[in-house]
Amino acid sequence: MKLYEYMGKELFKKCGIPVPVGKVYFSSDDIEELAARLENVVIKAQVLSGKRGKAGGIKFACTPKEAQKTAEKLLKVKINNNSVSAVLVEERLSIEKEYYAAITVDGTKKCPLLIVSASGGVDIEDVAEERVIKLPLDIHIGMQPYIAREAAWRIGMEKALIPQFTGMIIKMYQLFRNYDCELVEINPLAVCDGRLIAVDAKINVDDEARFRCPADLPVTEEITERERKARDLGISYVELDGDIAVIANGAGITMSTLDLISHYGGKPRNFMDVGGGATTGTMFNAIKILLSTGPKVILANFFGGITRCNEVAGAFAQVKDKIGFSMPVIVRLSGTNDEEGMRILERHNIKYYRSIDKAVIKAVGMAAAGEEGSI
Amino acid sequence: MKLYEYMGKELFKKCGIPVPVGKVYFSSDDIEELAARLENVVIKAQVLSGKRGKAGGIKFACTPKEAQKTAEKLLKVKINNNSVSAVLVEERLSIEKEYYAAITVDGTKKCPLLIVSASGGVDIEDVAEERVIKLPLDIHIGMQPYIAREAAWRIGMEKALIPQFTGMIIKMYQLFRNYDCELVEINPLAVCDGRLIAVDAKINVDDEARFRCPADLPVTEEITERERKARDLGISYVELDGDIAVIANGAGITMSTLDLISHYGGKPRNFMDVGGGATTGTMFNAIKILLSTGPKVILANFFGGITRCNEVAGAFAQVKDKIGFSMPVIVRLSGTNDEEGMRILERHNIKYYRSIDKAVIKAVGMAAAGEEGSI
Amino acid sequence: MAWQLLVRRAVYNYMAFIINKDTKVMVQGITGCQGKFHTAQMLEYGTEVVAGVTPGKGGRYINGVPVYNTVSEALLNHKIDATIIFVPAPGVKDAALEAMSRGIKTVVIITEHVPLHDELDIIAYARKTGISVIGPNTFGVIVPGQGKIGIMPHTIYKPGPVGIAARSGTLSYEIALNLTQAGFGQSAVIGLGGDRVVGLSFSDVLSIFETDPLTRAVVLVGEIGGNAEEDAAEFISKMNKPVVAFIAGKSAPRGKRMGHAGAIIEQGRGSFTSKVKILSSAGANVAELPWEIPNLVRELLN
Amino acid sequence: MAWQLLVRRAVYNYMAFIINKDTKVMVQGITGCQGKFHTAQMLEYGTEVVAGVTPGKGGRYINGVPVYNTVSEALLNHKIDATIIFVPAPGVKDAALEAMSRGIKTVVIITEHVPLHDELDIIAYARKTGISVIGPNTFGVIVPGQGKIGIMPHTIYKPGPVGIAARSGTLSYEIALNLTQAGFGQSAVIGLGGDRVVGLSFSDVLSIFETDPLTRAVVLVGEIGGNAEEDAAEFISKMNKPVVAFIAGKSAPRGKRMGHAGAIIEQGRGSFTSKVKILSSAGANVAELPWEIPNLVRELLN
Repeated sequence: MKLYEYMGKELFKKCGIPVPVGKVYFSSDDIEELAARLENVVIKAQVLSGKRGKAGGIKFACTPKEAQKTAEKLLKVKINNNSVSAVLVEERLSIEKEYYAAITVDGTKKCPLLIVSASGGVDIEDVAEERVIKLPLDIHIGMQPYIAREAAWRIGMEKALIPQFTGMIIKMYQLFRNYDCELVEINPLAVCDGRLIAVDAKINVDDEARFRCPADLPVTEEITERERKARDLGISYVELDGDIAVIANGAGITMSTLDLISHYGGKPRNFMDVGGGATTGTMFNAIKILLSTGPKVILANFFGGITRCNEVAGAFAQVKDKIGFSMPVIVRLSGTNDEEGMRILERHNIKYYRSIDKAVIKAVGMAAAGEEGSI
Repeated sequence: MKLYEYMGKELFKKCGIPVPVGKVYFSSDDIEELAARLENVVIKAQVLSGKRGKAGGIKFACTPKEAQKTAEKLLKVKINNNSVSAVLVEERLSIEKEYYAAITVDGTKKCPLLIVSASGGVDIEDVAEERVIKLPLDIHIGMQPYIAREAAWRIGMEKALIPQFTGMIIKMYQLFRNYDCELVEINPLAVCDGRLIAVDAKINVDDEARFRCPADLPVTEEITERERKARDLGISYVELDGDIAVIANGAGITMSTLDLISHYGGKPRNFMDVGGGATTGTMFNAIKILLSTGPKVILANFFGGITRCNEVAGAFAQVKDKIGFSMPVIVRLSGTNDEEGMRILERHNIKYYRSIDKAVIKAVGMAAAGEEGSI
Repeated sequence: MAWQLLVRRAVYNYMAFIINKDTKVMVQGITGCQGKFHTAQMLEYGTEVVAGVTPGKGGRYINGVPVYNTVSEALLNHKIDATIIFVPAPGVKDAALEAMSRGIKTVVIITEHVPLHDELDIIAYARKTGISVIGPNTFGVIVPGQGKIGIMPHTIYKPGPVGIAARSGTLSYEIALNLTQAGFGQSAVIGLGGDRVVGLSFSDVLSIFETDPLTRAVVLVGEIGGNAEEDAAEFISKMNKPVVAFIAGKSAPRGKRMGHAGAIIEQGRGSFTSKVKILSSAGANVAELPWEIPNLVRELLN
Repeated sequence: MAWQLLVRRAVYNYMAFIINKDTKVMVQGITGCQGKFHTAQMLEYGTEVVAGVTPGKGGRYINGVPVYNTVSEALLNHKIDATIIFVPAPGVKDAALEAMSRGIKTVVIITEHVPLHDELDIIAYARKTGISVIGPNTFGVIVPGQGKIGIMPHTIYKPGPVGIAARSGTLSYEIALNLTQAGFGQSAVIGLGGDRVVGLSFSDVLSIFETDPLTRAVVLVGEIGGNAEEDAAEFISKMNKPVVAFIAGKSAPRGKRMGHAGAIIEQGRGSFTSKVKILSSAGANVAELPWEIPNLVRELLN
């Protein structure tokens, strides 16, 4: 889960990381009041996509009137296809130097990673590798002053700033650990009048740790209503723009099913991975989500391991009995309890295959022809 | 530094460890009010010594009047030679079972140690070893639920209490780490009506971590005015009841000097270890503390390492010049810059020795005779 | 470093490292629905499941396996070489640390949705103590004919010369079945797990297969996201045995997690194209469709 | 366990473990008053002090020794075997972790008043990484004639057959001088440190002396508090070389810290009497007065 800049800055403030004076507004009312106090202001569209500046999401204003008008405009536009529901109005700082600092997870080294650079203010991916310092962290000792200090010396930070920098990096690490973050990024980390200030805040929180997230963690939703429903069922669902609804068990097999559909010229409507050990009840609701997208065909691909094929078949049988299918349904079963599953499908007159290639070719053909399936 | 029970319970409350309902009183006024609300109360003298119960420091009362009178009496007595400046008045619980739980440091294993026992309510030293469970902790993973759970099973705790117990032990560990504790002890940890309650609280905080102690940590003083002055100088000082004042550098040599004085039949007035690298200024003030105890003799024993003998000699010379000694002073110097030190003492007519046995024999003799020394 | 050492050492003791007929297995979370079911499955396959642990449920028997409240208690009564963890995600870190701290040397974590920071904690402790962790979010490990510590439908495997290392479960089942049907059994099938941070890496597993005398070819089942395959490519370029690779997620859009926490193309990294390219240039034979794999294996073994 | 291993291993490489003429030493906190003074002293004794570190003071020279801002920077320019730490107590944990995490294998911590929990952190990390820590609150280590990493007044020592292990500094100087004056030089003198939690233990050091061919007798200088001496007694009972012990604090009252954080008799444990008793029954010769030690050594060596 990504946090909006203003939410990230709220957390920064709580942790003692300095941020510019400012306030978030969900409408352009009252902005004049703050702008009058701050004189020059910057108005930042609150969207979760990157490259917001280039897309026109950051504006400046010198008078309260101008600030109010600019905010009003920003709240109406779309930035990189995202609507702007809030703007952050902040003092406009006179910045002497911009650094980059982030803490993230290194999946290869399997540890947290401190990333710093003297080239702040631009996308870190665009900075030459030799200008980016990466220090792997030992979770057993966490962030110690010497690590931040070493990073500071290596990017040539002015001596007088190092104690501030060290304190800030330690706080970033605490935030990273206490809030189960995937990423805590400050870019730019600006020097203004001898002080280090987090001019932007980018925080991604691990969705899997939602059950223990601190009470003060705000929640953002980047997902559709169907995606939310799927998440509540504990299954993975991503909406796509084709016409063949896909349900399968396991991320790999689901991805592979989509790949096969594309390979044979079809277009998947979605990615739906019910994961390991989904019950008939879960699957029943999952299929209902698929139905709501109005696909031309539903293609199920199950290879039983922790998931049992008889339960998969049972769910399709139940949906057919209780709701009915208005489009062809093609089920492929293999693995744990597959024989029993196929017997159930047989009884309910639902088309099934043992091999996935045949199932996919059939599904793609049916979607193209719009022909009636097993119903 | 030991905390009073009521201070420990304040910290427990902050950390979410349940304690009995109660309040601390520094005079017996207003106690009736609380006692009326609680009906049966227990009144506990707040002293830092152990075995308080046996010494009559814990009383019960059934009426508000009785509570007030009991508290008044307790505030006037001495418990194990400590005066009682406060009483803790608490609800009287009906206790079904008493456990023991503590977290401390194992100096041999060099790690934190969880100690639990089903024999609570008595001094843990008096419990048979096989009834005490000790689990060493790995500081890199800290207190994990499984450790507390294992401890609970091993002392035969009722299943229903284990989740509470686990939560409490984890909080104790957080307190132990966050407040730089030497000891966090709950004895007894009582079961009352299905709830675990910390009926007593014993917390010792590491004095060396005072510089970073959390703002909410209270401060207790078990030390004399002279001991406090010495601590402010950064030196170790313990008052004893003899007549030979001792100043030396290094704990071992100071202890050994006391041992030698005893061996030759003398009685040391104090332990004073100025530590490594004391300057002339520090030593000057340290000698002033010795003077204030009015000893018959002052015996200095310095073996120069990080401490330089010339600075030691300089300090004695300064005290002699500026204040003067009204008792004999015997200085023993050896090690770094000892020659220069002895020249300084020579110039100031202060008696010195190279070997400690002669110095001690001389000091003990002078103290016994009350004769005039080098002055 | 201890970790690297362990894996290196494992090379010389391949069968013991994975699982053999004598491996004594514990099941953590044995009283849950999945724990029960797969205990029965593992027993059926001949795996010696000697003990189970579920706090608060000690004293029972599940499929004849005694249940204990703590790992220490289980160890008082049994020699245990490996544990398989089925406990719900919030309890996985505690269960894994309990097993590792009490001296169990191989830990297979089936549970999915384990928080990222818990995975970091588990793996840091495993490295410190020199313990092998497989997963989280894995189907486990099977050595056909010897035993399994996992949840794979074991009927699809048979002993043979192909080692399989996979990030995803069901897809690897599919591929293993195709291989078996084409006449190629498996020396071992190891699931790394689908999360961003997992214990064993492709390169760890490949190094075992490279040294194992029974393995003649390796199939790597990867997917988009992360750089596990890129990391593997470095090792593949130094291998003597042939490697067939398959990458799932060719049609996946960017910036969306495809089921697995690790399967996401972020900032242009971890894409299908880059993985195929780097694996190919390292000398791996990349299959475009899953059912091409048996043919590629046949060509390479002849 | 890594720690135990290290010490065991050290037995076979005694001189390199402690210090020899080629040991390259770094000084952390070299620009402070004590750091400067003792750098000069160590250089005077012939110790190869190659680098110093004080954050923010890089680029200077102290007694001809270059100063760096970070340990990494020092390591870029020098091979470093050991470090000696003089930084103020609040910074000791950071300095020690910096040295250890960057790969320096021996860490001598002179600073006193280091918080107990910082000592736990330092030693846990040393064990994890297989690094030797001496101290905190130690005078260091000297191998007479070879070199010193410490603050002891080195003129009092000379090479010889007696190994000294001590919890306290000045008292051990006294004893070393008595020995030297009586004609007994020292193979090595090692300060464990006066705190409750320190790196090397008596038993670690005794095991080195037991194996070292140059050491013929060992003097243990202990004190009240803790159970370092009780722990040592267990090892002494298995030793072939004679051990003379002296315990300071016979006249100390209970419940008072006698200077050292570790020197306190708590709940009846760590008393003079119990230590003398256990050491005697383990076969150590306990001296009642410091100057009896040379005579005891003489008797034992004849």
